[in-house]
Amino acid sequence: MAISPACARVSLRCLRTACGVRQLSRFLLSFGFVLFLIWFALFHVTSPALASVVLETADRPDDDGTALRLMWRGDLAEGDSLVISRAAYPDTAFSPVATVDAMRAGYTDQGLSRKITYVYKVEAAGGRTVLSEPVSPSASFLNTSRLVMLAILALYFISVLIYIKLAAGGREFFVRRISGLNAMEEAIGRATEMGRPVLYVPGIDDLNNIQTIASMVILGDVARMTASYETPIVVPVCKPFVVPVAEEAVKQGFMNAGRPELYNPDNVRYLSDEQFAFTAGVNGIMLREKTAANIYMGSFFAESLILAETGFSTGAIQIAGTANIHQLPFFVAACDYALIGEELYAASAYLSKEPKLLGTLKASDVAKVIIMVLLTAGCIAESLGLTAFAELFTAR
Amino acid sequence: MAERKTEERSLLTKLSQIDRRILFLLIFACATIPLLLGAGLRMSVTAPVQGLYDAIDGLEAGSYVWLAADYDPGSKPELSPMNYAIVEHLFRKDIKVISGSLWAPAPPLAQAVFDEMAPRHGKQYGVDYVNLGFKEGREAVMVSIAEDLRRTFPEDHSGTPLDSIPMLEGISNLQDVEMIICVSAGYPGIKEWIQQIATRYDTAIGGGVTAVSGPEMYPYIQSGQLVGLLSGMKGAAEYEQLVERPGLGIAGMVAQSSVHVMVVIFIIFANIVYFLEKRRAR
Amino acid sequence: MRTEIPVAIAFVAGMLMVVSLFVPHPFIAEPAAVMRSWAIIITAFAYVLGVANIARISLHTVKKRTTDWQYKGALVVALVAMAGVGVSRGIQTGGLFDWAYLNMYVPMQATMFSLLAFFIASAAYRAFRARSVEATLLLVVAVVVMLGRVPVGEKLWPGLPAFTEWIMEVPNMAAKRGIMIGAALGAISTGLKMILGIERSYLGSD
Amino acid sequence: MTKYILIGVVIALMVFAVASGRLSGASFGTWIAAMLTLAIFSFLYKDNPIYKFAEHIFIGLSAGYFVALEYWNVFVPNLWNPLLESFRTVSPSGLMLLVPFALGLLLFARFFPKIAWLSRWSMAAMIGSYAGLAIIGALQGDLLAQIRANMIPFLSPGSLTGLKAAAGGNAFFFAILEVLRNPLIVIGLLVTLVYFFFSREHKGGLGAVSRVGVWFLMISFGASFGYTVMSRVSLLIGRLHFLMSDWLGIIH
Repeated sequence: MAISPACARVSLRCLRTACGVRQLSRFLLSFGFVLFLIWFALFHVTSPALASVVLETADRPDDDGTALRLMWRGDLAEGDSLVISRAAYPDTAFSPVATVDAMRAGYTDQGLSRKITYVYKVEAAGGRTVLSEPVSPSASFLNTSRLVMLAILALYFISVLIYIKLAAGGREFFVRRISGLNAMEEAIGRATEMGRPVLYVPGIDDLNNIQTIASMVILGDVARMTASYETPIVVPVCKPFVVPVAEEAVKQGFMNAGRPELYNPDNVRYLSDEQFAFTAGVNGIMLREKTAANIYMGSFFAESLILAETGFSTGAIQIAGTANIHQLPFFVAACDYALIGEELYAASAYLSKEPKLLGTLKASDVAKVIIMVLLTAGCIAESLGLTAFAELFTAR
Repeated sequence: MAERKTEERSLLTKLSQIDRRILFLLIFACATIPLLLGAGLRMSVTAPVQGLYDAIDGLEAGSYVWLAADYDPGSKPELSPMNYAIVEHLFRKDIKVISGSLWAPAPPLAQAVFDEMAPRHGKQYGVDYVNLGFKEGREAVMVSIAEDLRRTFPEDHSGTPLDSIPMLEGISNLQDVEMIICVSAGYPGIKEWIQQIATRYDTAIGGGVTAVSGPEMYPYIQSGQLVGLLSGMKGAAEYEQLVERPGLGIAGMVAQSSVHVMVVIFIIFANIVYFLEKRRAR
Repeated sequence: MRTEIPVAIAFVAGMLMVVSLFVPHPFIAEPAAVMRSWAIIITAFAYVLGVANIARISLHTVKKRTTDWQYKGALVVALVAMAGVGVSRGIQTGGLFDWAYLNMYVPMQATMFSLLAFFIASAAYRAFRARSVEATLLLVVAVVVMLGRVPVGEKLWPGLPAFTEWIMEVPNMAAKRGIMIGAALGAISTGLKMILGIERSYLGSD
Repeated sequence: MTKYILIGVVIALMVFAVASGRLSGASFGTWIAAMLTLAIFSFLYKDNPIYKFAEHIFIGLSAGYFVALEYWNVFVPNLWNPLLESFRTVSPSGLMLLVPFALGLLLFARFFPKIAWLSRWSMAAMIGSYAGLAIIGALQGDLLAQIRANMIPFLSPGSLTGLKAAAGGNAFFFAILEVLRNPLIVIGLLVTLVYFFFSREHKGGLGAVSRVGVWFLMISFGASFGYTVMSRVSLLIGRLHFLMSDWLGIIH
């Protein structure tokens, strides 16, 4: 029986954790345990009948201390099966755990307790029986197989916080031109020429959806432009909680344009919080009031294509934006401009200049550059047959 | 000549502003008539569907799968046929099925599948399959049952304690099942199972989704995080063909084809009109 | 009290979830498991809160006799009846609750979503235009996929299903992966801001 | 004109239904289901009181359904039963459940403006947990795994030999597609990421690259478009199948 590697393993584990008083006591205990193992091995394990099969047990690494691994080798043939049973030491009442194919590399026994010491018995064909040394599972403080993941997460966390801090400290961050955003002024200008109102739909989700919040920021800017053009704006709302926020955004926009007197509380209208009832209501507004510019920004679902279709048939300029990717195809096909996915957040960061939004945008941009570099490096490495690089990023 | 031109133009305008209810009627007819005629079509099986079939086929008899029924009546015509076809395959392979739902409207739908399939295959509740019902809590439930099933699901759907269900004796958490098969209509669904469970607990995941979310799943197929995937009613029909159990999936394929052709005609025709009008305007 | 405690609670709860991925030891894993089982119960309460809110708003409309109050009245009656039957008589197969689910809930929800088939068709006719290179590309691919994913496409050209699958597996997959990576970065930073209390819009205004 | 066509179609359908002589076969429940189905379908003609009534009944029913399910599948097994059990056996660990119970009740403080702020504690516990879970989900499932999955050889080794072996026609076409697979996956992801990069103006070289990114996005949106059409049509087929088989019995 392979005693010495087991001893080495146990004492190594002790040395690794031997810091602090608790660890010291544990070390001493383990030392006693090693002595015990030697005694046990001498008197229990080395019986001649078992010599042909060697059984090793080990703690399953990186876990919560509920599993042990059993590995065996020796004089075993194809088709042999092994009966594994275990007992809680020093009790010798073995209860069966599993019957496995002897050709398997090993067996992991799960659902164990750290507070119990186990002994395993493995029976092979021909009455051969082998006992393991007593062993108990241990829990790890750090899952070492996830170190790369942890490092990536920590770096990203830190960069988000740093960039938010920088933005709050007044650092100017550049945000690229977003064509849908530029088109808004043009659309509002055309509505003004035609003497018709502008329609702004902030999606059908509540404030707990971050898209709705981004939409409120953009609404403020749209309201500012409509006020400076003296063009009426209509904002139908689907969720009651959004109403006060939308009112505030429009009012603020009018104030920023220097035209607070133009603000009409009737601009923001709560229609219904039922999806299709709301849609029918918005369609009614488009058809009755002949809105010339329709802007849809926020979280949209199946109503996206119904709204865009009606708007198309009334001949309005339509600009849409949503991070609900499944609705983007319909907006792209039926509207003049669309903000795609993250562009919605970028637009709100750009317009609000809020540090927490700008900082996040910047950090995510930096992360994207790093990811692009990694992807290129990974592709080159794989092309050259170096698989170790990509292996680093395997999530476990 | 000029007169004819204006006439043509007004015809074009008329065509492009046709009452939508006429379009509705066309679609209605396209869907109804093939259903009435009821002819089946053979189809080739796509790789993601074959992937799921092979993965289930490779499971040993007596192993366990977690069948996550995460859908509601709103997508029943797409997902119920999948649920039937998958359960057919599982029962035929003598695999034990534990079904649970993160969508409240799902348990009766999952139960209906078992009620129809179990007698046909001679399967018994509590021995060969079990329906644990609904649990609120989305991702929190996923991670919880990956570590401890009974803490989160103390009882099954009808209130029987898990400890008195014979087939669950050796099952303490999701790490004891061979595979998670999720029939998923959205959030929470197959994406979240992949995110929370696939890598963290090293469990194989496969399943079916509504066609709406099908295209978003392809990155997971390429990365190997999904062993296979059925998308929409077509995916269900392909699986029905593989297990040779024709159901609503195959029955619907002719109607599906004819409506698709109609929609394609709509798009092409309308765009031709659009270009003609644009050219005229110039 | 009004902001500090909630921010502290969110921090502890969120960090437990994150840290338990990296620290398997029970001194983190056990509290994390407890926190998850608590989250399950609180979420269930949150759902009941949502229902109570619907009932409250509807009753308010009925009381004030504003537009459509009759419908809101029907809503409340249906809500109370369904919840009452379900809670008092159980949800087992074959019961009254199950009957109402199968014969009322199922057909109505399924039909509501099936309406979209008609809307998509009319939008296809009346609004989806190849007005730019991008929109043209989108519509061409849409047409190919629509034909390639049904058996009739196979009759047109036997290679169509395989070609469609290639579109799904290559260009579609690459773009969806790009969106996914961007969304993942966004989800992580938003989650971080919530856990650290930088983002507190969920707390509402004071 | 349209109106008359529609009315004509409806009458024809009804006559057809009656004539098929199977109406008596459907159960009362199926009749209710069929009527509600038609009530919702009536929205296609226009928004009308019958649709509105059915819609509100549905919202009420679904809310009521959820309450009953939360009660029997969550409150009873996960809260009441363990709490009662721990009261009986006086086990302190079970009594810990009083904490989520209290936090759950605190949510209802929202209805009372003076103590509404108390509901934030429960919101924080919930939002914090799910934010944490979302972080690790996005990290291990999407970010890391997807980056890893895109680290592939620029040219898949088998594809070139496949091209040489291809006999022409369709086989040659698909062999070319196979050769293009890996390069397009690698490039497609990079250019899509460039499109979502906001810190530089997209002009010059970067502008060209980002434009290619838009093309990839448009192809993927086209695919989603086709799939969504498929989804919606399937739902319609499911409903029509119900009407014609369960209710009218004209197909099996």
